[in-house]
Amino acid sequence: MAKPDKNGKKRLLGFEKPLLELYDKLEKLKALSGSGSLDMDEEIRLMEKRIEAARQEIFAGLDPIQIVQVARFIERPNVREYAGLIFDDFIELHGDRNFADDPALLTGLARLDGRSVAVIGHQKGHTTKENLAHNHAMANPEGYRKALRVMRLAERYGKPVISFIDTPGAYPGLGAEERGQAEAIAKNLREMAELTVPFISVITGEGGSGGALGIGMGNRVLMMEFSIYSVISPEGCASILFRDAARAGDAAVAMKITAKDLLGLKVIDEIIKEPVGGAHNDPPLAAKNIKAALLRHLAPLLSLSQRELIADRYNKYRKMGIYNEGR
Amino acid sequence: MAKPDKNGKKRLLGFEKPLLELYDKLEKLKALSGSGSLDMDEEIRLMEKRIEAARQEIFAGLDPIQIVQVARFIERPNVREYAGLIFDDFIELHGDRNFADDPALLTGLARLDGRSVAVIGHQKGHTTKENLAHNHAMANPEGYRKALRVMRLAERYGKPVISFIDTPGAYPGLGAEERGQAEAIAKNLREMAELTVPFISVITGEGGSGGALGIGMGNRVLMMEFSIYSVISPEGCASILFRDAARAGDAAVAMKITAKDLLGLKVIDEIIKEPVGGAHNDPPLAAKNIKAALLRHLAPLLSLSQRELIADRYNKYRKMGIYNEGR
Amino acid sequence: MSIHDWFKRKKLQKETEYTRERLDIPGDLWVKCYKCGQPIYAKDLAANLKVCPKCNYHFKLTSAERLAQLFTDNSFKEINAGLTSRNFLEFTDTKDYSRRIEESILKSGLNDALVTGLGKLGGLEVAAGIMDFSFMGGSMGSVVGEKFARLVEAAREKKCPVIVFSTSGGARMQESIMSLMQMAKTSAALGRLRENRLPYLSVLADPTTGGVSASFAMLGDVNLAEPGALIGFAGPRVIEQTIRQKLPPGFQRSEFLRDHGMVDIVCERRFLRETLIKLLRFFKD
Amino acid sequence: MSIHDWFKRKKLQKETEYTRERLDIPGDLWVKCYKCGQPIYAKDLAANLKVCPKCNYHFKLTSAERLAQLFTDNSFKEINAGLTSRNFLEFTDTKDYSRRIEESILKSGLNDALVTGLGKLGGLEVAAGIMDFSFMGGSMGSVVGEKFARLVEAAREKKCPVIVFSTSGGARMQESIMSLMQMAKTSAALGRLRENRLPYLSVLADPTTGGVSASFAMLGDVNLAEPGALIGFAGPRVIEQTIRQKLPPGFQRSEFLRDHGMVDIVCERRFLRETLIKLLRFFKD
Ligand SMILES: [Zn+2]
Ligand SMILES: [Zn+2]
Repeated sequence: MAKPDKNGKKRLLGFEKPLLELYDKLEKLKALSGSGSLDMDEEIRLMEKRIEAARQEIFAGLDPIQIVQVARFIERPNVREYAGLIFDDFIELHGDRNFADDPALLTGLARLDGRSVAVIGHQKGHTTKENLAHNHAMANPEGYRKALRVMRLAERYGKPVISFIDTPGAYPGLGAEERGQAEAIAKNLREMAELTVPFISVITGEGGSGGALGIGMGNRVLMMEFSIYSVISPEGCASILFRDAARAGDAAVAMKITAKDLLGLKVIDEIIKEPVGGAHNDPPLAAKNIKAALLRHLAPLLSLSQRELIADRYNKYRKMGIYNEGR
Repeated sequence: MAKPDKNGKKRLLGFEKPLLELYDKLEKLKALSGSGSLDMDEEIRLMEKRIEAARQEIFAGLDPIQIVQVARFIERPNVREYAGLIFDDFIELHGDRNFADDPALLTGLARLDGRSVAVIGHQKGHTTKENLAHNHAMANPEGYRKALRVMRLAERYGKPVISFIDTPGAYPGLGAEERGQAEAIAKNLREMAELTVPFISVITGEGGSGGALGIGMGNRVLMMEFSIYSVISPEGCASILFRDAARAGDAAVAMKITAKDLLGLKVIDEIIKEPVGGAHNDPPLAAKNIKAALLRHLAPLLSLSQRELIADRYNKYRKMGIYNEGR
Repeated sequence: MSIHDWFKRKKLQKETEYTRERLDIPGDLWVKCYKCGQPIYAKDLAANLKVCPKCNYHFKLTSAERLAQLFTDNSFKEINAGLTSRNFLEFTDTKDYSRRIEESILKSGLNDALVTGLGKLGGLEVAAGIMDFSFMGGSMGSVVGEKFARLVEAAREKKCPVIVFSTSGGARMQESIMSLMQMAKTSAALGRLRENRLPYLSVLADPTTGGVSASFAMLGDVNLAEPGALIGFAGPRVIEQTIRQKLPPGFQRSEFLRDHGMVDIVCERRFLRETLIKLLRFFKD
Repeated sequence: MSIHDWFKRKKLQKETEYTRERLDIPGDLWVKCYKCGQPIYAKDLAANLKVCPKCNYHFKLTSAERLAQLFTDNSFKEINAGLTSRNFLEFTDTKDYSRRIEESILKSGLNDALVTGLGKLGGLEVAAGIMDFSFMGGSMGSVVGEKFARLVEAAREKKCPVIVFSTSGGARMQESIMSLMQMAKTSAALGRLRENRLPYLSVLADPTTGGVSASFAMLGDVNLAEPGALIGFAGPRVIEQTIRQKLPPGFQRSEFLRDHGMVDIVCERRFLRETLIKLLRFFKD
C-alpha cells in the first residue's frame, strides 16, 4: 500500500501531482533495467529516494485544507486495519442489544501488548461500495449505543478502552433523529466522563464534531499528524459563516483544526507522527507509531485508581474553554 | 361504576346473569316509587341488599375459568385509575429514552401516603378503541425498557417501586422481535433482582407469562382476589397441551392460576380482598385495599439496607421450584 | 423589559426558525401569531405567559421573561454574571467575533447566552440555568459551558437540584473546537451531579438543536419540553439535504420526541412551574 | 452415544422446528440434510461436528455431543446430575406429567434438559451448562432453573466464568407458574454473578425461544449464536397469527439477531471452541 499502483495516479492526492513526473521516470528506469542487461539498481534507488524527499517536502508544507484532504483520503487505513495491526486477537462484537448493529462503528475486544482492551472506532471503507456499506462512518444512534455497551462491558471487567475517531459526523438522517441521535451522543458523553477504566482516544482521520466526540472523551486524546478535529467541516463553516462555500480553505485555517493547532489549544495531548506521505503510505509503520503512543500513555493511567481516573478525565474537560472572567 | 348502567347488561359478567332478574325488579321498584306518591325506599333498599347477597354468593363460588373472566373484564379498573386512587400527585413519565413511548405500559412518579414512589403498570382500556390505543396492554420491548428506565430513576434517588400487572402477555409482533422482546424482558429480570430499593408488585388482573414477570419481580408479590397469574393462557394451554381449545376451563383448573392456588405455592405473598362482585364494582374500595396492603408490606422493607433488599429478593426467587433432589 | 422592547430586539436577532414566517408586527399593540397568523393584543399575550390564546403557540421567552415567570417571589440570584466571551482564535467570518460579542451584549443586555443562578421554587432551593436565544441564537461557547459547569458545582455544594431551560441553535462556531469541548464539559459536570444523586431537570424550549441537544439538554432525570418546540440533533434543513425529501409534519417537535421516547413530559407553559415544583418535591421526598 | 442412536432418538422427540421438513433417513449410513436435502454420509457429518459439509447447516447437538466437542480433554465433571422433575401440580394433559418425565429420562438418558458441571477450556476453569433439546424440547422447569442457579453458585465459589449453551422451546408448561418463576430465578442468579464481576458467555443454538430466550440465554456478557439458529421470544407461528402475514425469510435467525443488535457473534461451530477460549482469555487478562 506504500506506493501508487501501476498507473500511479489513483493513490496520489491532488497536491502530490509534482510526484507524478518522478514516478514516471521511476517506471521508465525500471523498464530499462528490466529489459536490458544493464544494472540500474543504483539509479532506481536514487529515484526512489528523490521521490521520498519530494514527498517529505510536500507534506512538510501542507496547509490546513490539504491536511483535510489527507485526513479524508480514501486510502487512509481504517479502524479494522488498525485493529489488526495494533492489537492481537481482535474479536468483533456486534450490536447495541437494543435495536441494531451499526456498521458505521466497529467495536470489539483485543489485546494490546498482552493486555485486554476494548476497541471502538468509526469504520470507513476504501471503495464507494465499502463506504456505502459503512454509511461513510457516519454512525446512527445505535452505533453510539453499541460503543457505550462495549465501554461498559470493558469497565465491568476493568479493561481499558481505546477509541479510534474517523467520521465526518454523526448521521443526520430521519431514522437517526427518530431514534434519538442527540440523546445517544449526550448519554455517551456523560458516561464516558464516568468510566472507571483508562480510556484513550486517537483521532486517525476526520474528527467530525459531536459524532467524533461521541466516542472521544479519553483521558488522553491523541491525534495523527495529518488528521483533523473540528466542530463543523471547513465547507460547512465557509458556507454558513463566510457565506461562500468556496472559502473552505480560509475556514480550515480560521477554525484551527490541525493536530498542531489543537495541541496548541491543549485540546489534544500528543501528535502521533505519520509515515512520509501519510499513514496510507505505510500502514504498519503508522500502526506501530500509534501502538507506541498508546502504550506510553496507558502506562501512567494503569496506576490510577477508579476515582483518580474519573477525576483525571473530569479535570481535563473541566478546564476546556477560554473566556474573560469579567467583574 | 359500582352498579350496572341504565340497561344493566353491559357491565355484568356472563355468570352474573342470575342477577339480571333482580336488577329488573329493582328498576321496576324504582319506577314505581318515582311515579306514585307511595314511598318504596324500604323495598328498594331490600332489593339492593338481595342483589348484593346474590352477587356475594356467586363470587364466592367462582371456578377458575370464571375468575379468568373477572380478571379480564373490560370494566376492571386499570393502572391509570388505580394510580389516581391510590397515590397523590401522579406524574406520568413517557418514553424509554431510546426508541419510543409504549402506550401499553404506564410509568410515572407519585406519592404513597406522603412518600415518593415510582409507579409502573400495564395499561388496559375500557373500550375497544382504548384497548387498541394501548395495544391491549401487550407491551413492546420499549415498554419494558421504559419500565427499567423509571425503575433505575427511582433507584438512583432511593424511592420504592410499585408495579401493577395486568397483561395478556408481551406483544408477539414482528417489530417486537426485531427490537429484542426477549432481551428486554431478560434484562429487566436481572435488573429487577438487583434493584436497591423496596419493590412491590401487584397483580391486578391478568398476569400473563413473561410479559407480566417482566415488571413483576417485587420483594413482595400481591394478587387481587380475582386476578390470575400463569405461564400461558388457559386457552393456549388447552390447545397446545390438551390439543382441544374447548378445554380452557380444565386448563384453568390444572394450571393453578388463581390467587388462592398461587398463595399455596408460595409464588405470591398475599391476596388483596376485592369488593363484592370484583374490583370494578367499587374501584375506590379496591384501591383502598391495595393501598393498605402496599403500606403494610412497604413498612418492613423500608427498614432494610440496599444489600438486604437485594438479598431478600434473591432468596425469594432462589427458593422457587419444586423438584426431587435425587441421589 | 417590556414586550415592546422584546419585539424590537426580536427583529434584530437572527431567526433560525425553519418553517414559520418572520414576525410581522402590524403595530405596537398588536402581535401577529407565528403559527395561526391571528392578531393578538400584546398585553393579552404577555398575560398569557406569551402563549397564543388562540392556537396555543408558545412564543420564545427571553431569559428575563422566563425568570419572571418561574421565580415569582424574586428569589433568583444570578451567579457568574460577569463572564464574557473572548475571540481567542481571532476568528472573523463576515464580521469579527469580538465585534459580534459586543453587539450581542448591547442588543440583549446579557453577557452571554446562559444566565445562571440560585433561587427558590415552591420553597425548595434550586440551581437554575436559563438559555437565551436572543444572544447569538443561544449558541454554546466557552462562557455557556463554564457557567453551566459552575452552576452544577454550586448545586453540588448546596446539595440542591439543577433545572436548566435550553434553547439553542447549537455550537458557537466562532469558538470552533472549544465550543465542541463544552459538550464534554457540561456532560461531565452532569455526570458528577448524578454521582452525587442530585436531580437534574431539563426543560427544552423552542428550538433546541445541535451541540446543546446532544449534551446537557437531553440528560435530564426528567426531560420536559414546551409544546411544539423544535428539538433535534441535526437541523431540519440538513436532514432534508441528506435524505432528499421533505420532512413529515411534526417531525422533531416536542410531541414527536415524546412519542419516540426522548421527552418525558410535554408541558404547557401554564403548567410548567407547578410541574417542576411537583418533580422537585418528588425527588426531595 | 452413536450418531445412529441419536437419530433414532431424534425421531421420537417432538419436533418444534418451523419451516424445515422432518428428518428423513434413507438408511443407517446416510443422512439427508434438513436444509439442502443432500444426502450426507453419517460419518462425514459426525467428523464435521454435525455441520452439513454442503450447505453449512448446523444440526442440533445433544448435550453429550456438545460436551465431547467442547471439553476435548475430558475435563468436564458433571454436578447436580441427580435432580429430577416432579409432578407437583398433578398435571395431566394428554399424558400424565410424571409419565412424561419417566419416558423422557429413558429416551434421552438424561435426568432433565440441562446438564451442568465444571471443566477446563484452554486451560481455564469454567462452569458450563448445556441444554438438551431431546429432553422435552429443552423446556425449562424447576430442575433446569435449580441446576442453573447452582451452576452459577458453583462459579461464584470457584470465581470462574460461566458458559451456557441454550436450546429450548421455552417454559415447561406442565409446571405452570413454577416454570415461569425459573426465568426470575436464573436471571437473578446471573445478576449475582455480574455483581461478582465474573463473565458469562451465552451460546444460542437452534432453537432458543420463549422463557429461556427471555431470561438467561439473552444475558451473556457476550452472546454467541450458531449460524441459522431460530432465536426469539414468540414462536414464528404465534407471530404469524398475530400479524396475519408470512414472516420474511431469515426472520428470527441468528444473523437477523446479530443485525438487530442482540447477538454479538454468529459463530460457526468449527470456530466456536477457539472463540470461547479467546473470550475467556480476554476476560481473564
Ligand atoms: Zn396562534
Ligand atoms: Zn445441507
